[in-house]
Amino acid sequence: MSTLNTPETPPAASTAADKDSSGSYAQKPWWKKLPVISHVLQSSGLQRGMLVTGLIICGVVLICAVFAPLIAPYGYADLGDENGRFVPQQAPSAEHIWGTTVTGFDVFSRVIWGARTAVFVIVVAVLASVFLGVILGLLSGYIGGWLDRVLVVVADAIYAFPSLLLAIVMTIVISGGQSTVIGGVLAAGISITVVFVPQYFRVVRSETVRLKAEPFVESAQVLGDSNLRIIARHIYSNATRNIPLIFTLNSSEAILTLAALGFLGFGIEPTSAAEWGYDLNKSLSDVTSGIWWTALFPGLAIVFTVIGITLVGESMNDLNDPRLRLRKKSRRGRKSKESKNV
Amino acid sequence: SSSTTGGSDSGEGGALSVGTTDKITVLDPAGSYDNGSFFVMQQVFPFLMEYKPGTSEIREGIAESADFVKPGEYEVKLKKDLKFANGNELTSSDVKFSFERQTKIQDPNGPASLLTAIDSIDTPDDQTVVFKLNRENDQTFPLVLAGPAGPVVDEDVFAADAITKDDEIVKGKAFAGPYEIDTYKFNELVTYKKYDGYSGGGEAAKSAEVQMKYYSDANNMKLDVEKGSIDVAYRSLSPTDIEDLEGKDNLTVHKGPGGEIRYIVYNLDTMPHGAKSDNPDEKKALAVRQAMASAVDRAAIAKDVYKDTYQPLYSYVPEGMKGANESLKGLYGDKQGGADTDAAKKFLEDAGVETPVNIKLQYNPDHYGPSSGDEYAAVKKQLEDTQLFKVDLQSTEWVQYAKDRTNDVYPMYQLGWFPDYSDADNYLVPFFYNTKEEPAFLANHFQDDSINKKLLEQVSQPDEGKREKLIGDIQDDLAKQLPTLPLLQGNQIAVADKNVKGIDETLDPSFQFRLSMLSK
Amino acid sequence: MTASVEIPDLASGPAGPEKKKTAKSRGSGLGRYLLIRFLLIIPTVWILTTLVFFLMRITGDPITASLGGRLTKEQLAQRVSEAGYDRPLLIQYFEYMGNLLRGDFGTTVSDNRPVTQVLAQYGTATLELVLFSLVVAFLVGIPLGMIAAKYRDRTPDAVLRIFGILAYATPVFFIGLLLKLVFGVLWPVLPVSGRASGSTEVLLDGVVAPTRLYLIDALRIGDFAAVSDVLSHAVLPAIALGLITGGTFLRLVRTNLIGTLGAQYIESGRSRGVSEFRLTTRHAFRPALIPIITVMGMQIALMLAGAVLTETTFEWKGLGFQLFQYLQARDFVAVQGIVVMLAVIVAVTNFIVDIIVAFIDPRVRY
Amino acid sequence: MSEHLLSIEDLSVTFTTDAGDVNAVKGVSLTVDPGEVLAVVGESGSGKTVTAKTILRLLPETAVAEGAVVVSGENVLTMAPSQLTGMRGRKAAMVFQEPSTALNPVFPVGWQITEGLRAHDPKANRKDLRARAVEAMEKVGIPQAEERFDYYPHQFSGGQKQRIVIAMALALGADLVIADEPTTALDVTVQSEILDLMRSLKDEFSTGIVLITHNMGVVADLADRVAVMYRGELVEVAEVRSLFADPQHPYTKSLLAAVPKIRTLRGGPASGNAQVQKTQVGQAQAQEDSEPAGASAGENTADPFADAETIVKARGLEITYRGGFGKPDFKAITGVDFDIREGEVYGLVGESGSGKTTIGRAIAGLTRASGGSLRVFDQEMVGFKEKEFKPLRQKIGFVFQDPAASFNPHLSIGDCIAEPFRVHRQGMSERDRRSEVIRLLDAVQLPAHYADRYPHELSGGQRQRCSLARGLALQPELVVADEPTSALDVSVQARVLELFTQLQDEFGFAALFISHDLAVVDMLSDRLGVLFHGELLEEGTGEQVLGAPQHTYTQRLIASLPVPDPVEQETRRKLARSLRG
Ligand SMILES: Nc1ncnc2c1ncn2[C@@H]1O[C@H](COP(=O)(O)OP(=O)(O)OP(=O)(O)O)[C@@H](O)[C@H]1O
Ligand SMILES: Nc1ncnc2c1ncn2[C@@H]1O[C@H](COP(=O)(O)OP(=O)(O)OP(=O)(O)O)[C@@H](O)[C@H]1O
Ligand SMILES: [Mg+2]
Ligand SMILES: [Mg+2]
Repeated sequence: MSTLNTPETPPAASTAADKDSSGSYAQKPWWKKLPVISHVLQSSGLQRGMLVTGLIICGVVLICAVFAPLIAPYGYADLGDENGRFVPQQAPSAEHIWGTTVTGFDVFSRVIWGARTAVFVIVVAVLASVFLGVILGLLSGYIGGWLDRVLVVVADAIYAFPSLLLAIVMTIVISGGQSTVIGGVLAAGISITVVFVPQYFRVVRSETVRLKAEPFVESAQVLGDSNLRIIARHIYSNATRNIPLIFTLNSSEAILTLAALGFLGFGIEPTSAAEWGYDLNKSLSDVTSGIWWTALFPGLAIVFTVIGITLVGESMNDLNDPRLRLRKKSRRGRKSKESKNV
Repeated sequence: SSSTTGGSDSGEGGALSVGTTDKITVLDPAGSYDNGSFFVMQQVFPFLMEYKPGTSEIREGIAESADFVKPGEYEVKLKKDLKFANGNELTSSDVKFSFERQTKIQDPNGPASLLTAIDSIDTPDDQTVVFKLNRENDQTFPLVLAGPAGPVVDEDVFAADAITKDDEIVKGKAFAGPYEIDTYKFNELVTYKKYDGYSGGGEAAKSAEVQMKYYSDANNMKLDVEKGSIDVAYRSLSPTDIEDLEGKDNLTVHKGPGGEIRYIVYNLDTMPHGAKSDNPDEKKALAVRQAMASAVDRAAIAKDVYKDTYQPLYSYVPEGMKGANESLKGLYGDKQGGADTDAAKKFLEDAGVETPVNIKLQYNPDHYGPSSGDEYAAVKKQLEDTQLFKVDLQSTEWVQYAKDRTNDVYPMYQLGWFPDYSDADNYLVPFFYNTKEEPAFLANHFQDDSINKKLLEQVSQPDEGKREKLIGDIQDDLAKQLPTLPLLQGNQIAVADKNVKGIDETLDPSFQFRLSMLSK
Repeated sequence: MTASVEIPDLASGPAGPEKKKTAKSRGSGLGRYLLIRFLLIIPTVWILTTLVFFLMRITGDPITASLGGRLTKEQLAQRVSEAGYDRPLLIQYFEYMGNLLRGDFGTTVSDNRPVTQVLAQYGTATLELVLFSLVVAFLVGIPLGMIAAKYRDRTPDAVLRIFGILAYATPVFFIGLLLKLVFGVLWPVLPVSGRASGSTEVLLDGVVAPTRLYLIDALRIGDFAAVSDVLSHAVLPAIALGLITGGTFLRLVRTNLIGTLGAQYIESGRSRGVSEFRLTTRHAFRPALIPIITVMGMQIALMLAGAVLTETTFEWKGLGFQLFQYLQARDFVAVQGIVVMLAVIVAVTNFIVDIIVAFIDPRVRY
Repeated sequence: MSEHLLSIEDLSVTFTTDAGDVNAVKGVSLTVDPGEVLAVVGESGSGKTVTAKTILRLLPETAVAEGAVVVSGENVLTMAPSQLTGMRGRKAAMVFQEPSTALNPVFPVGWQITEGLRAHDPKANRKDLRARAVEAMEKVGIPQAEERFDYYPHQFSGGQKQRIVIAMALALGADLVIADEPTTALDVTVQSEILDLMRSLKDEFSTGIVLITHNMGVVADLADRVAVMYRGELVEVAEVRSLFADPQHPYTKSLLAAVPKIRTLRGGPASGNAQVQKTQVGQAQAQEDSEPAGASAGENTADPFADAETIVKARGLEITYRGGFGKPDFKAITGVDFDIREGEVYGLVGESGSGKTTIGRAIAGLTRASGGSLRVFDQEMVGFKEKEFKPLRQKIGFVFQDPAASFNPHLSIGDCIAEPFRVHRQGMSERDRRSEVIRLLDAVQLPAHYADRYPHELSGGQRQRCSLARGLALQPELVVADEPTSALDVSVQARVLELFTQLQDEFGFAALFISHDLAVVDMLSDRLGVLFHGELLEEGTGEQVLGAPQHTYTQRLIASLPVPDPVEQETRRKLARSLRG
């Protein structure tokens, strides 16, 4: 009887299974549990630096995208203002702080507007591929059998195909028509989607296969839950925990693919939207003729954005992986350790 | 070249090296119909007729004489003792073989369509070829013989009913032009060496060896010519590159007239107020065209976008062709070739067209060079600056574009043209000769019987003076109706090391870049 | 992209739970495993070929692509029909697949060359580029990744990680542009285009029984001017493509090495006094290599895509570059042929990776 | 101080974590002498491993250690790194818990042994090193050591791997060996061999051993002295016999009380915590209980379930796992016969991989039986259709081994427990469901507000209670419990088992109780079966099987099980040795 009465509060930290990140979630307001916020709160030192830098960069890009009309002095397709046509290939000046292009576009304005296109494409591409990839992955992983085998082989085949080339072919197929903004962005977005779906598919599927054997899913099976319900209620939320991470990784991939498409001439036309890769392509001959500003800024914009997203993704990756996560050192600890190592 | 020169390319006295961004499709004349391939053919194959350097006139090549012996019979007599580089004799049977195989093969990429004038070919003897034509005194026929369908090939090397592979041609040394191909690396590097047995119309090659380097990126070619890794850069440096290279001391930028033109096609059915539009009115539609013709500033585009690598085009036949005039100049804009908003406004007001006119303009970003986007951005700006137009500018990828344009999808759209042979005829007939049996390739629903008639007439007009007059009339008629809007004419541009000679001589209205005339 | 895949892979790394295997199933197991992996190449290639076949047909035909601006609608239609492109797609598909099975890749439409010849000529160029880049990537990625893992979260690690991210974030064509600007314009010491200068190309093309790998051919004829010419041409493209891959390798090596450095067998080694250096370079590195190599295999597919951009930027006339040209010309025969080739390369690479993994990982081998 | 092999003085270790500092070890002082085995016991997380790692200064960077750890006269905590590598392995060596993770999977074991040697003797040549490694392997009883030098870890069995890990420590001739749960991952039969090996180490080489374990049987078997840790503190150190005979600290007392013990070979009554004694349902059971438990196997006592209906009936049951691509099929169960009758607890024991779980899963319809016959509630499970079986599912409850894994981390406990109602009582209102959940929580003695907690917010024992609650939600007639307590600490295990017994008492369900722990099965079940390599070797009541095992395997199994009593264990050890031959 005595043992029953001993309170069952776990000791300082209970079993190993309790210890991992989830343990610290208890009693926190809900918003602190959101993916990115919880990561920031967990992080420390270099990792926090990386994460925060990344978030700031992403924020800047987002602000540029949303407020492009306010930030950019001119439209993305403006060749002049009330004072007449811009002089093409003008070096940076007060009027055009980053100069003008061969066509006579204002480089600064186009770089700012380019953020909008980039964000737009990321949203389209990543959302579409998350949606498709998750559904297919769940079904394939859970149902298994020939459906699974076929989907896996197809996904692997697509995955094995150099993604850029697939994106090119898809762009041609999709944008066969006209070059409106929506058309152009959708074409780029969808073609990137096709490339990404296999990735989400793979991750979600393998998670699903793993989860399918987890006791909590089996316990639902033992109860006689319908398959749909098991997928929706038990597997879905658990299988998608890696998604934010892949999301960031794919976002940077999406930007690079979009830029590469633009660079190869399959992008969006300048009068429809501003796109960094396209601008870079157009400025190829400028660079070797001493006109550095037309290439440098769009190029840096790509690098800047990708770095931002990658920093967020990388640090989230580290934070998700207990082996890679850094812990804050206690003041006390650091001091006493130093003294000991003398 | 010996192995020790591995590192550097253009040591003094070494091979002349020329770069280009053109591409070869196939060497076999029956299988290609493009500039890049024809460029090689010009250097290595014999032609019955050739262009006289400096002009767009032709003279005999390996032919001793050539003329209409009857209205429907064109007789060519070959020079004696012609030989291919492989030692095979070049006789009338080779000539007959060369033309007949093209018609027989009918390669979808080939120029067989240029030879539709030929009914049959006779070879009464080894030296004589008689072409029986289905049109009397066809003045363009001799030009065809000098063009992409004209190379004479060795019947022992080429197959009669199939495209012969490049390697077989090179190995078989089936050459009899000023040069023969020494080594051939498809679209990467072609080296030519002088063919001593050349007996065409021109002089023997001035350089013993020429190295032709194929670039995919004009920018790389620019860097190479700047560094001196190549001696000549021919086609197609970007305007920015050319402008930059103009400032370099060791280089000269050579310009010559070009045969390439750029224009806007109006679909007379679907353009604003066109025959099948919501509000059809022929007069108003014409007024829109006239207003546009008055509003565009060609010189500004040529200067701003193309840095004068293109020049304004004021007619349907470009400068340099016999019979070319500037028929649009006096009619539109400020009548000096410049734009004039008031003139444009007047056209519209007179016809009672409501302004601003909403127009949908299509261009293609990938077929006519990388500057098309800039060009049309400028056109849009010019039109809109008049307050008379609202331009919805769109672009479509080439393959789709090529399909759509003939299916009435685009009310107005960009197009370009590079001639099959250097003659005014080639800028008029394919565009404007439009009958049920022989539709024009523009498919813009322009059909004018009097123009059709004049076009037929000029082809068979042996008198040069009369023919030029006819051609001038046709241009004037067209300028009034404006079925298309001529915009620009390309210049031929080559950038070369200061001490390369002969470039200006070959940059002529024949649009043929003859390597044999270059030396350093 | 692969970074996303490496995450789940980590979990099942060498430290993962071990499955019991009976001694008997081991020997034949590997053979069967590899055989099945090998056989899987077939559906992969087939799916890709089919995919590309139909996609390419949607995009248009080569005849319109080349002559759409010169001919009338009727003339075009006639030529298309003469070429047989207006027949039912399925018939064309079965015909193509039939030919493929017989090893007949067809002849390109736009320039009338046997696809096999195209593959042989440009494939080797791309192979050479990829090999050069891999050298750069390995030289950059592996030692730096080891250093970063060793000095984890200290200054060298921070610097290297930022370098890695930068290398990944900079598109090939932008690096290419900057390299060209620096080494081609500002300080013109290196050639910025081509695989070799004209005379060297002529020389190397004259080699009997060429491997078409310029460096090897040049070495074989013992012409050192040519060797240095070839090498100098390779420097910039190899750096541009290699850096990006190297950045990925760096991150990959770092993450996995940190993972294995935390494994109990490392602690076990440490508890017996094995030095830290040896623990990093021997004990931890080899197990870390298994996921690394798997991902590296997938990188090959990416490198081929990167090769399109690198080849275009540096005028390296290879398969990627050529594929791009044929795509624009809508030369579907050529595109399909090249895609089959790429698919086979990727599949075979992954197969080879499996073999290498089997070689490194005794659990697979026995 | 200097005569001790190891002396730890006032050691405290603090970790920095996300949740703040964790003071894992608080002021621990210990000594070990040559030839002495010091056992460190205590519940999970009490700081045993941390203390052990501190001896070799193997703590991660986030840890800070204060105090002194003196090994052969030198303080490890203040050593220079170069000294440290010299000390590690030579003076003190460590044997890790999981042999499979302590060996590098991609290097041959021999090489791994030589790595330690090379580190301390850089000039030694390869041949020499090899010879020494082979010698060490031979010492720990690896047959054909010379040949197996080049084998990889996965080519050894679990027990052999543990031997090799010990050989690594041995090869260096360390005076002090720290063994952190060296046998936890192993089957009892293998465990007893390893314990013998360690004993010979101590006897032959006078090695000092720090043995960390929470298995009191192991302690009784091997230790000379015992240190008991509780929440980072050392609460008691005593000679092994006196500790078992007369525990001082309350924690030690409760720990010893919680340890389940089986009926001994001598036929004594099943012992253990009095509360956990098997209680029976109905008069028949009570009658049985009152009978002397030591009745011999031959004497057939009246079977209390003779009239009960048979719920599960297996005849010639075969279960085959399909081998995927390129792998042969695997027969996990070959021809097993058994019955489970209404209200009866059927225990299933056997070593790892013998097929216990497989049988349990087949009954619940999770794995398909492939041959013979398996009837569950008169439904044939060989080739069953999900549709036919679904209505029967509510009659079956399932309790999983690992309580942490059997709850969806994204659902609250209440939702998890309510899940069965959602599926099988679809008409039920949200409110009724809630009250049902509270009733169930009450049944497993948890307060109602726990319904709103998430699984990770409960302790392991609490989770397992919830798991029981869920399994019982629909008042099943049959419960399959697959090692429901093996993930728990002994003391927690004792409480959960007790609860299980109570509930079974109350609801009267039949149960298949799976465990590898003979003592646990013996304590709970009415009848038990011994499974070996997919075959049922023998079955019967606890007394029959454990009291007079017929099969040599069963005999060995029982003999290998160390009992938590040093005196008794000594005699049993001799017996076990004789059995092994
Ligand atoms: N690296 C670490 N970081 C933070 N806390 C740790 C770390 N290692 C151990 N701890 C904490 O130190 C305490 C003691 O852990 P330790 O591993 O010594 O327990 P143990 O007695 O060995 O338990 P078990 O029987 O489960 O192995 C625990 O509360 C644990 O959570
Ligand atoms: N899904 C599976 N596929 C193939 N073989 C399996 C599968 N699950 C179990 N096995 C094999 O079947 C045999 C019996 O496994 P089972 O899980 O029933 O053992 P167990 O007695 O429960 O062991 P433990 O005590 O380790 O839980 C083992 O050899 C195991 O490797
Ligand atoms: Mg422990
Ligand atoms: Mg089990």
